Amino acid sequence: MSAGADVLLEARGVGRDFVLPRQSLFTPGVVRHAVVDASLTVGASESVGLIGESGSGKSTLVKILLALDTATRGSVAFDGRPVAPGRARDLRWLRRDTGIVLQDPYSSLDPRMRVLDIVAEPLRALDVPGDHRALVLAQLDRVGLAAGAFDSLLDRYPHEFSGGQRQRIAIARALVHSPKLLVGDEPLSALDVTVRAQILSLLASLREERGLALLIVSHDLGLVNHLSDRVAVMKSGRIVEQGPTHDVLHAPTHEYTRRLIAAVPTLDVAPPRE
Amino acid sequence: MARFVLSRLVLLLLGLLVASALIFFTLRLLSGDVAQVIAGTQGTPAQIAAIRQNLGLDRPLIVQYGSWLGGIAHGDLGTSLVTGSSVTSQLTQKLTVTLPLAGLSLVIGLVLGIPLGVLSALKRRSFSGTAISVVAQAFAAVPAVWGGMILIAVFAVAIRIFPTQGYPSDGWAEPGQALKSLLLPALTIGVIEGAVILRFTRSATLGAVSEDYVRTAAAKGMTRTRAVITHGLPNVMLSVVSVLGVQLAALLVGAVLVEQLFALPGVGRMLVSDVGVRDLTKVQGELLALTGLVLVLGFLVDSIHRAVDPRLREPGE
Amino acid sequence: MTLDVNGLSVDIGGRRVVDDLSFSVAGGDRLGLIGESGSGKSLTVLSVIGLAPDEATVTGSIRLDGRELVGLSERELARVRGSQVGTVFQDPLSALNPLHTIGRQIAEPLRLHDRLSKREARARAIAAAREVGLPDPATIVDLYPHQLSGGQRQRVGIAIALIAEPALILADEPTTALDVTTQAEILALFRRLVEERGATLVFVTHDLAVLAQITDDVVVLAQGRAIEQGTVGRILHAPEHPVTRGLVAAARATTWSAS
Amino acid sequence: MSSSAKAGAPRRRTWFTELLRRPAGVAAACWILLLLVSAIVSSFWTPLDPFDTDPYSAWKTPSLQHLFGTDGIGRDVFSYVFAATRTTVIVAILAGLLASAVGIGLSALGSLTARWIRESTAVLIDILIAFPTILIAMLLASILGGSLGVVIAAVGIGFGVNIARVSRSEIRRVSRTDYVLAARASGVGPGGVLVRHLLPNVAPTFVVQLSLAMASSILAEAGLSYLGYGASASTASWGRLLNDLQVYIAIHPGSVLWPGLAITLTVLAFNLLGDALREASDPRLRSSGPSDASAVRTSPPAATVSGELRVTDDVSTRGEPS
Amino acid sequence: AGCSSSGTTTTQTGKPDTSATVNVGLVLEPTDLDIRTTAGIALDQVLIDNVYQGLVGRTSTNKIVDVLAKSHTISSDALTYTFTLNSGVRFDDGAALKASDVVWSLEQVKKNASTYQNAADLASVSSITAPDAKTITITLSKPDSNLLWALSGRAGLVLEQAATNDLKTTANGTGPYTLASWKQGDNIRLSRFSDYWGVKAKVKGIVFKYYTSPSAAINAVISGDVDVQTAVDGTLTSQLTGVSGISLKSGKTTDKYTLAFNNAKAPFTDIRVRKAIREAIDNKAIIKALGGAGVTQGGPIPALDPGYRDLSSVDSYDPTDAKKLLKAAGKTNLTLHLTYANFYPASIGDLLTSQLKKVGITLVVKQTDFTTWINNVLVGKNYDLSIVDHAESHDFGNWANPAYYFNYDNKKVQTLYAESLAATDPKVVDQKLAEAAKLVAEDAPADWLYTATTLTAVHDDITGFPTSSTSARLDLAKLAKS
Ligand SMILES: Nc1ncnc2c1ncn2[C@@H]1O[C@H](COP(=O)(O)OP(=O)(O)OP(=O)(O)O)[C@@H](O)[C@H]1O
Ligand SMILES: Nc1ncnc2c1ncn2[C@@H]1O[C@H](COP(=O)(O)OP(=O)(O)OP(=O)(O)O)[C@@H](O)[C@H]1O
Ligand SMILES: [Mg+2]
Ligand SMILES: [Mg+2]
Repeated sequence: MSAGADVLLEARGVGRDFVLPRQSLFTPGVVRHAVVDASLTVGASESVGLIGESGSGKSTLVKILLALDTATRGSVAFDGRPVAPGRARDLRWLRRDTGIVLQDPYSSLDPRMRVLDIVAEPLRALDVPGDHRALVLAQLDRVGLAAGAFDSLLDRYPHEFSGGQRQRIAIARALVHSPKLLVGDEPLSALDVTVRAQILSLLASLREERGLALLIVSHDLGLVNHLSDRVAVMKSGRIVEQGPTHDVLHAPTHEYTRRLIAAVPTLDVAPPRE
Repeated sequence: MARFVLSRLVLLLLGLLVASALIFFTLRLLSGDVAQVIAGTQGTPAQIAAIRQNLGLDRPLIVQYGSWLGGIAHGDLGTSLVTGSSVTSQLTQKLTVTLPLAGLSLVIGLVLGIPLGVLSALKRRSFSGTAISVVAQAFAAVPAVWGGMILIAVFAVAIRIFPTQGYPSDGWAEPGQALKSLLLPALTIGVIEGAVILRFTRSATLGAVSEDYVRTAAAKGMTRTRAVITHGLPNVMLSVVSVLGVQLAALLVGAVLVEQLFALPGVGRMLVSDVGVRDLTKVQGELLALTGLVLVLGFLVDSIHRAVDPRLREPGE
Repeated sequence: MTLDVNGLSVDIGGRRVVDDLSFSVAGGDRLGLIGESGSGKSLTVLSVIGLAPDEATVTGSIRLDGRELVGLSERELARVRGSQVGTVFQDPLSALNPLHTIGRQIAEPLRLHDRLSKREARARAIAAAREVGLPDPATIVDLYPHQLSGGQRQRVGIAIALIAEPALILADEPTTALDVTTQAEILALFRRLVEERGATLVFVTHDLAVLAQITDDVVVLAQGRAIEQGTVGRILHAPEHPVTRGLVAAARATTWSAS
Repeated sequence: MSSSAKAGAPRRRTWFTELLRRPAGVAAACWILLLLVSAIVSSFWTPLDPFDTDPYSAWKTPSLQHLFGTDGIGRDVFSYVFAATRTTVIVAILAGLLASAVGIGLSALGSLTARWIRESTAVLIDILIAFPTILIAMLLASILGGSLGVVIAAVGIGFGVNIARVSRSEIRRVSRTDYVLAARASGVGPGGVLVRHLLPNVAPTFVVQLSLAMASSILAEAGLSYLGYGASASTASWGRLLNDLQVYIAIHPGSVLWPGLAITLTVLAFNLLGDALREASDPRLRSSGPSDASAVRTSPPAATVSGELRVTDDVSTRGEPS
Repeated sequence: AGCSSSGTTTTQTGKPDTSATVNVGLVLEPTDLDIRTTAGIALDQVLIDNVYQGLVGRTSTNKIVDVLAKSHTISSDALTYTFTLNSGVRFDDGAALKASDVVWSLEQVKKNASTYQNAADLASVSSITAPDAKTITITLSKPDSNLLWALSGRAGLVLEQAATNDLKTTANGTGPYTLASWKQGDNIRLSRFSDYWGVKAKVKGIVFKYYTSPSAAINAVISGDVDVQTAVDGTLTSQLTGVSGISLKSGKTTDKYTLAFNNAKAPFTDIRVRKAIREAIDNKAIIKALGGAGVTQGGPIPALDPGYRDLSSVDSYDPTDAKKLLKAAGKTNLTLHLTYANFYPASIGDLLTSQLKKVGITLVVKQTDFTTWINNVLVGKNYDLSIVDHAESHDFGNWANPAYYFNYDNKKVQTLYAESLAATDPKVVDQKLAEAAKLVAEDAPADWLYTATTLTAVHDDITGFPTSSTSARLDLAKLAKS
């Protein structure tokens, strides 16, 4: 990605330390470097995949990118404007153009809110004009939650849904206000393959229609391969490798990436037992 | 932790300073004059002026406040305008009644409220669960004074196993007697406290029942009830602890009616009667001491929360 | 340990979300449960251990080594859970108690069934944490759930399910939050448990590649019904039901391999 | 799914219909409704003049003429109790509203603002907790003169502070959840987070405290009015009647019982209603009932499972061959 | 329980137990013990007669008797009072009473007129001397028929000149009891003064317990927590029916429950309105409502005081006439505010409201705390109507004091009262006061709702407990328990 007018999101040297509480008065608190010197860019209507070891700092980085967590070091810019946690009013411009799917679908849904209110939340908060109910219904439909299939879908509460359904509610929420950038923290992990295919095609069409940019954290290399123009690989808080998807997946330079790719299970190696 | 304690200590002192000003100046808004009360219905204006001067009430407010603060810095809450006795000693004397009363009531409340609260939440779908909650609350809905009078009528007048009212003049020098005098009033308050605690426990337990981690706990090999109790309850207790803090504070100052009914020489009654005669030096001393107690109580509550809930120990909290 | 599910139905609010489901897994066998999202997999798993939500009505028969579980009292069910049946839940964050340390939660099934000293329990927890590939286990057991990453929490869940060495393991999408290397380790762990200890495994997943790696037999669910059953090889290579065919086709389309 | 099926499907239960399914809640709601009606009716009609005294017919036992008997100065207890519902209703509701407002306001200050404001609010709350309600009432009465308003203000402030104190830690807990994070990511501001996420999720504690406040306000009104900080003695109130009569409980139970009973039932009603609301407003505690089942039975067979993947968990697709 | 109305309890049922302690239930606790400067009869009740004494004292029916004085004489011009002291009198600290103590005590009162209670009572005294160790001479500047009465009260108490004790918390007097302890908010204990100069007390000690709640008080006496309970609530006496071993005695008081009008304020400047209100009030009904514990009086002077006549026929209950009067005054639609302290029964306000309503007056009742009442009514004189229990005896002077909160200014009354003070013959005093009282009653500056009778519940083993004026003075020198 060459720097220029079409850089949407840019992180420079981002770091995040967690100070673990002291075990006793006399031992110093242990510092965890969850993210170390991470630099990443996402161009306009570009799709970037973020893969890496579990616990390598992907979720932490993603939150920092959208001003949901404070970086210990480094800076983030969106559309050229600096991004840092602050007052909600000062961040509206960022919220308008971004949507995020958090890693844990269930806990990211307010147990006391109905699906309608959950998905309509960005519309309401950002004063998006239009018939919110209709927008929500349409969006739910596009993620495969057809209103007709549920009795009063919109009035249901999160706990009444299965894991995959919850995840789709979260996706619908992230997309309902037509952001420029969708950040997904393993947004498809709980979906079965067919629904996943549906969402993938939805994302593809959104990219085509509106130039939606994507930053997707995933463990599914197939998905990353399918979806991303570029891939970044994280390990132990660092981005160890970054490049066009095809290059990284087919000619990994970093040792970890190589290991990762080697470990991908395939359908074809399924040992049919007699 | 050390930082937490230190910062809270600073806050506590600051809080007391603010409280002292708040208490001092708002109390001055009260109409009525202690000098007038001392002089009585036959007092002449000259008498009243002389009393005011004697008591130093003719000085500017800010000077009076300053000298009060000066006293506090030396651990002296001042002297009563009416009796001239030390506020500190009066207060400690009353606290020997009020603290045990509050403590005893709270224990009764806890013993009744927590198990019944958990039970009524767990059995909320069955008749017994509803019954527990309704009956307990019906008990608590009976006005305290009535409850107290019934207890007196039964236990003190009819069967005479408790004194009707009053408190042994030697206080805790006769522990048996003292305890006996406190039991009926503590029961009166305790039942009400119990119902309050029951409601919060029930509410919090209901919240815990539907938590996924309670399900996980059950999957580890316990009954759901036990899972709710061992895993849900600590969470439950957190909100109950907050309530207890508030209730205890309320008990320290608010048990006036019951103290009155049982003629107990407690803080609540003293406070009300002191306000009644506008013994402001005493009132402000008592209020400040109570505020201190409540602030410490608040600190304890927050510490318990911190100790139990790791998320509150994160930096930035 | 043999698990026999016969005519299992789950109704919630008048809707039948699991419908007349029957399958059976023998000791040392690995059964895969697949199906589209919302087809009733999780509810089936929960029903087996008697932890379906309060509002659900479970009917039918679930037998563990011949012993009927449906209708068993809570107390008796509790004895089965944890020690005989280990369960990995789908949602890794909310399934962990926010107030307890990781170590305490991992060791709890042990402490419930045997008397263990604190120190022993901690040692066992560290060992279990190491087994599921958690980094720096000695530190991590003293942390709290909110301090872990998604994948780490998920492995804690697995450690909890496995620590008491249950004869039946119910795993509800246990590797969704794991990178493929870690996933491979976990799958190897499951395989080992089945092969070495003769444990029975019921594995819910939507990742057909994982399915191919870990299970022998597969039940395909759609709208609460078992629409197809068979060996992995058969299901993946010659799916019969249109839903299964759709699933396999979609999987083939997206599953990536370096080759 | 056809539109006719959609039209035929009943609306999902709201917290209100949910409430109606709880017998204790229904009974409580009925009682409070009855009070509201009495409050209105008694404003222009009571069976007898509630203030008319006649010491020569004191302590009459209940009869047709005096349903609840008469008190020590010969007033008709029924008329008085009836007339006094208005005071009770006004005090309980307004004090409750004020307590909520104060509680929410302080909670907001204590959770959404800069750290130093949060901490100061916390201390302020603790300071105010040490101020007994009666003192607040006295101060207000000194400035404004005693009135029902003073009672309402004193109880409202006193309990509002308690509500804020109890909600504080809950709010802090909820504000760290993922769904609040998600809301922030959706552009929801602090006010929105408070109203849409924090408050509903601390509602259980809140509702319980609130009903407690409303219940206590009834008794507090009596105490404060008696001390001279509340309503004029010419305003009928249960608390005042209870205060006047309570000492005769052993001698004239027939007449004395009523104000106490009215208070007890009302306090109980507020508390039970609070509990029922708490349960009804928690979607995770709702039990399922037959209303949904019938809805399902009437829905026609529709959606098919095909290559075009559409998630439908309608039972009516059970006919699918397997 | 029986009911009698003798002066003191006398039924003797056994030998007195000299080691007994008697628990006495009272209502109002003093705020502190300073008999010199602290107002309130709660202090008189406990300390005067029992701990502190004066040259003269009074019986429970308000007769003057010699106490520290063995005898006294009054000169024929009524300007010189000569007292001969008893011998052997000792203070609690062991010091013997000297004539100089008496002189000093009285002079202190005169000197500290601005802080000492009842100091004004000695206004007519010009000098106090002790011509010898046993004699005290008091010289007046003008005759004062009230002087002996004044000396029997606070103003005449004799304290020790050399004592240095803190008067607020301790006491050092010459009476039959010494103050043993005071636990504020709970009780006051007296114990027998073994060096008492007169007949020693028959009980070892007395514990005064305070019960503000009337039902608490009655429960205490039933359960035996107290041996005697004073000021039993008349409406609760039926609770004592059937309880054996307790008798209920009724006694007279000077507790005049007065409905004061603000005479300087319209509409009370119109005598027709004042009279109409008096006629609208059914005093008998009020007494009935209070359990019968009261008598109608109709005028300012109670039966125990000089100048008493039954004036209850003046402006007696007549609502029809009241309406007429109001109509004549053009006040047919009157709204009046009644303010009174919250320790008086609420029912009085309710009764008045309903009685006045019948003649077309709307009464708005407001009870306040005592301090507020003092502030607004007594000092501020900002009121329409107020209820006060004027409990003091010999307080007719209030009606002759135009500055008092009644705002009642009648020159004729003032002259008559001055004449009564100046009179030397008790008969003349009585005559003058009666005349003045009648004038006041007819002027209707207030309605004397009723004068309380006091009820005392006494366990049968107690003797020597006074039954009249118990809330003002409680001389327990003869108290015994068997
Ligand atoms: N508490 C509940 N109340 C009402 N409906 C529920 C409840 N729990 C689950 N359901 C419904 O039951 C069906 C089956 O849910 P289940 O969680 O078993 O699906 P699943 O197969 O595990 O799906 P996923 O792969 O998405 O996790 C879903 O349609 C869901 O909406
Ligand atoms: N609040 C916290 N306190 C301490 N450590 C934390 C905290 N949050 C995260 N960490 C640590 O930071 C590291 C990175 O976590 P993060 O959630 O970003 O990982 P991840 O890459 O998203 O992993 P996964 O794929 O498993 O979700 C982990 O080692 C985790 O334990
Ligand atoms: Mg993550
Ligand atoms: Mg599931």
